Amino acid sequence: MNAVLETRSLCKAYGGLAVTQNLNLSLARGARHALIGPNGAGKTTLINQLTGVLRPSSGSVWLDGVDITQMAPHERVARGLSRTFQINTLFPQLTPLEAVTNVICERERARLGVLQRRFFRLSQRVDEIDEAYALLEKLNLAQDCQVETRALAYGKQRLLEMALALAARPKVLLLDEPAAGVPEGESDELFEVLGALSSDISILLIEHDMSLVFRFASRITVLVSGAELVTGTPAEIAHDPRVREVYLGKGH
Amino acid sequence: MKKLMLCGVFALVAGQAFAAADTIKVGVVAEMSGTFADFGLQMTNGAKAYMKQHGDSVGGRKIELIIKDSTGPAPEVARRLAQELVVKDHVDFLAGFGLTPNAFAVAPIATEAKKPTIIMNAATSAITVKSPYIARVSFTLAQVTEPMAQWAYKSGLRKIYTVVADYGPGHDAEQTFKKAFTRLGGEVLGELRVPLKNPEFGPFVQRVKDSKPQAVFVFVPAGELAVGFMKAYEERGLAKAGIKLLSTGDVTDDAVIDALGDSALGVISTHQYSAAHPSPENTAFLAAYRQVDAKTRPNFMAVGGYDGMAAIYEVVRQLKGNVDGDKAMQLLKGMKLTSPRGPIQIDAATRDIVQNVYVREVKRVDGKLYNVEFESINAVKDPGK
Amino acid sequence: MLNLFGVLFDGLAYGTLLFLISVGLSITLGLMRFINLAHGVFAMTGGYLLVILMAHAGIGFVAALPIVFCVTALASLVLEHTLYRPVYKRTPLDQVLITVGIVFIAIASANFAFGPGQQPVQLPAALKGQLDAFGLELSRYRLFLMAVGAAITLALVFGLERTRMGAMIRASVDNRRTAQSMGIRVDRVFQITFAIGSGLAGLGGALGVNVLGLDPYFSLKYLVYFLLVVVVGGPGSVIGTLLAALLLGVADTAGKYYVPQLGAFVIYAAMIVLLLLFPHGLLGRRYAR
Amino acid sequence: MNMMEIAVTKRHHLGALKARERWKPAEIVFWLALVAVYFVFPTSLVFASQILITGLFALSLDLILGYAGIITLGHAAFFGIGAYTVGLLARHGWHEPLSALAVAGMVAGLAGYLTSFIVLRGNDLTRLMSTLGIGLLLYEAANRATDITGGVDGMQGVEIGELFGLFRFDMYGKSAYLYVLGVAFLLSAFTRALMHSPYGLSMRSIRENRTRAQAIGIPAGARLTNIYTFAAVIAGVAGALLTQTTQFVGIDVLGFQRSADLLIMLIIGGTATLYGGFIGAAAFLLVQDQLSNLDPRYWLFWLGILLIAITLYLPGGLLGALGRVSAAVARKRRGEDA
Repeated sequence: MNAVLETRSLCKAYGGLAVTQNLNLSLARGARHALIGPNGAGKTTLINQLTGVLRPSSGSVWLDGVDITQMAPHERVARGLSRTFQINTLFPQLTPLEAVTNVICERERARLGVLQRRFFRLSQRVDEIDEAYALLEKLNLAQDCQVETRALAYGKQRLLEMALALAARPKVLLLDEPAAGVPEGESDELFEVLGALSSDISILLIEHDMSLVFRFASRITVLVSGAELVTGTPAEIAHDPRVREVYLGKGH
Repeated sequence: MKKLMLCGVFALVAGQAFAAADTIKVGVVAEMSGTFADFGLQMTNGAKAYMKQHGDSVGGRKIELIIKDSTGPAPEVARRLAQELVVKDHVDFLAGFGLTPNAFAVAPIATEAKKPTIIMNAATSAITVKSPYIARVSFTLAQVTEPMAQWAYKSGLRKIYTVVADYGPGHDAEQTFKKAFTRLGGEVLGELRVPLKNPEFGPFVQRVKDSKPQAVFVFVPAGELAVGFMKAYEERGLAKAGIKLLSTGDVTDDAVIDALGDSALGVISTHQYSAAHPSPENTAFLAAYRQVDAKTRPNFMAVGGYDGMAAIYEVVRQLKGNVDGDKAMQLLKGMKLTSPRGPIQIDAATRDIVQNVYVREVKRVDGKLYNVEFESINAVKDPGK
Repeated sequence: MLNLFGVLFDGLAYGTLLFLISVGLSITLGLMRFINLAHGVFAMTGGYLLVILMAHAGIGFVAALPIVFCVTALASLVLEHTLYRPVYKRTPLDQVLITVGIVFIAIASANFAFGPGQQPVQLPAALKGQLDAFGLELSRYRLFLMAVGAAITLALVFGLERTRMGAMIRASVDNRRTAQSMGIRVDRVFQITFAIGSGLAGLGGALGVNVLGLDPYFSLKYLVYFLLVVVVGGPGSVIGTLLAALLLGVADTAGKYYVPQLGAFVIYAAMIVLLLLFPHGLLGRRYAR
Repeated sequence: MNMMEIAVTKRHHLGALKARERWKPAEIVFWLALVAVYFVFPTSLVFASQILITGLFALSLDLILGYAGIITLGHAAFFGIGAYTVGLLARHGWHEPLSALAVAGMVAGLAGYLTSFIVLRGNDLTRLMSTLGIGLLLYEAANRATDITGGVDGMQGVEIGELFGLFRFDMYGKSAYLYVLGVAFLLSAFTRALMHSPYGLSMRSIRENRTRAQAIGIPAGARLTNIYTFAAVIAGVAGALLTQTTQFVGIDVLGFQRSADLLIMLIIGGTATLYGGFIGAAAFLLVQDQLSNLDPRYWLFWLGILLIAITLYLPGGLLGALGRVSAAVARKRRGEDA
């Protein structure tokens, strides 16, 4: 099973409250996997455990066959695990160009000598800046690349969230409700960007916008109060009675 | 901003040329603000009292005080102020220095600029060694501590506990007392060192009480710590338990004694000056001081300021107004003065003060508390050197 | 064995005093998230007010205390309205700067009005000396301190937990916007909280004159002790502040009695250890600034 | 867009980044003015050196407070360690100033590194108190070790040798001023380069949003320890400079008052501006000196009023206000051109 990202009997509990129950999630290479579930199903807590912000109570997280459970968040990013945030978590006074260049310089940290990293001017890192500009162009943020992030429109900030995650050249990309707060009409632009992502990036998408999920995902896992209800293709999930029950609330 | 400073400098330089001719300038570096603000206030009031009494000119030359605030124990500020007084204001004398670190920091300036520097309060023995241009008119801690040990032994006390503030001068007082007292055959039961920033004396005093000494010798700087200790002393009922309280004059200092209240009655202390000292010079000093500042009670620091000015006046008189560093020091060495505290002399060899040290007891004299002197040890040199 | 009780008693009494003075700061800092370094100024005002009332107006020590509380509380309202209100929403640094400015003005004014020296306070006979209780000599003044401390703690806890006003205070702190939307006049609530906190500081200052002494430099000199107790106890939690005050009071007193040569190390070391163990204070709420 | 246009637009954004890093005229004027002080105010060079030393010390606090967002009330600890290191070296025969300066910086840096683990825990308030606690403990230790440090009376017998064997630190402070100016310029330029490098950008991103900084791969904890250590080195050097130019070490180099004043100076100057420290220190010390000459006993009153006025009417400190003024002027000029 060439799962690029895998959890093995992952559990997380705050005292008596079990937020993640014995979860065995596995993300195949190049997958377009969606994770859906009602509010409070523990989706964001799961992402925080995958990215190392939260330590699980038990079980483990594997990336490319390496146990990263005890690893610090920045090391996981270096190994290719990147994420976006449900609520914009950006750098208000940095410009998009500075923010994305910052990610790329950090990624290339090993290649740069200490002097280059510490004392040479940022503007001398021409390759990193050009790569950043190219990425911003791809997400049509190029014309705003000099505007302070706090001055950007909400939609553009959502795109910048994506840009920051992509700039780390991830093997695995965790998208935490990318379409959150984006009005119906504008999510197409976002969908276009998602679609254009290269196939060697495996994506785990957490989303409520069912139209985006069913247009984008090739596999879907339904999470209910921290446990995996069912995993399958979009078609299987659409017709599965338990899913309808959970969502339409007739259930237990 | 820059232009303002520029014309300021030119005005200053021009002004100086004119004034240098007939005014003798005394640069006073003193703690006028901060925790030790009362040190500066007392010294400068004492100096002004002398000038009020003897006029502000001598030998045809007008005497001018330039007072600079060192803001507290801040050696680099004191050194900078002294440097500016010498280089910009062209003072003829430097004076003041309530705290030892400020005096140490200015010593190199005094030496390099050959400026006679009068120490009006700082009490660590080593100060006069730091520069041949320093003379002291106040006192040294060892000078007032040793007589206390001698008197204690003479009055039959054999077992004493010492409590001192935990800093340089405190350690000196502790060692001087212990050396003198044990040499005579007495025994020091224990030594306690109290932190300088110390709001709570209770436990220390309790520890002293529990070891039941005949008396406790205390040295803490004048002001808040003295008040704190006396309150704990009274609250823990050491007096009732028959434990006498001996101290240097700092604890029962004239400016603080009111704040101590009746708990200070009966405390025996040794110091060079008490406001109750019966001498015409003292009465005149107190009258002159009241004209300068009626609100505060003058203490030994004010007398330091007063005698400092007396020494300066004497030097200017003998040099007939043209003050030269080396000549001034020659005159200061061995100089004798009758001070409000009694006869004083500046030792020719060490340029430190030789004076009577009085043993006093706190009594109520027409409604106010005073340290009433009942014994005098004459012409005490600083044992610290 | 006897002096162990003695040390404990002294420690608790000293802790109570620290609590009285600091609890006001805990309220303003924790409940209103306002860094009020000028808290010591209210304590100092209380002290000087006591001196004036007793020396010039001839009012007794115990009678003067409630007056000190009310006058300081009212005075703090004036200050809150003029200088503090514009800075509530500003950065912590701006709050530090303006409150330090107030401290400097208070020091200079006290120095100008009362001179740099210590202020004498004559305790009434009933509170002087010691009381023999089951073989232990307990200082009357410290007993009085602990009684006042206990009374105020009860009043505060009861006030915050049980009364409507307390509920409004806690509500407007937890979520200012929701409280406002529920019709609570949050500004009015903060004003009253601030006044109570400052009044307590004034009372603490007055009670502290006999132990800590009083001079113009009081508010800066003891600023460290107020902050120490509040931060270790957890800002905003009355019980936390009391716990921290008593703990640090006993630690300081025991340190001075049993290992005097360590002197001031004990209280500072205890503080750092407690901060490491409880990064958000003993009972502090986990609000991240 | 054809190749040419892409090249042009791509270079445009590079130009904007470059513009940010170039030495602005105001910076050049600032350093030239400091050199001019040597000639224009020959009698106040000791005071000028002390302002520069305090400015350098404030720059080191700016690194921690302005760039890393850590509030500290115990920064004098490293200043004091630097001062005492040079003092102890001098007392034991090591008189050469430059090498002693380097040693002082390293010792202070080591102390910074060791205490950074304590300081980087908890929230702003606990950090404020733990730095304060460390400062007070050091002060108590220095007071206690009277035979080594000279305790409250200060360290005696501190003789500093000539700089490069030629220039003696005399009373007039001429060579001392140039020495301090040289060291201050070098360290400021060094810090300026640091802040305009990718490392500096990562520091700014940590301050702006630490969660996101970690989520894009920045080891925030290690980076904060790193900047805290570097700031301690600069503070140690500043302390060492004070000892060398005043040839004395008082215990107040470790005092709480010094840390508190420093925080006020930096706020007055404006944080995270590299020059806020120097401007704030100069303004504070000059005003304090003028006020205390006018009114030696109650100058604190006027200083208090000034602090309140600055908070209410000059948010962001002097440089903050200057920034707004120059922005307004630039907008007006651009308004006229359009």
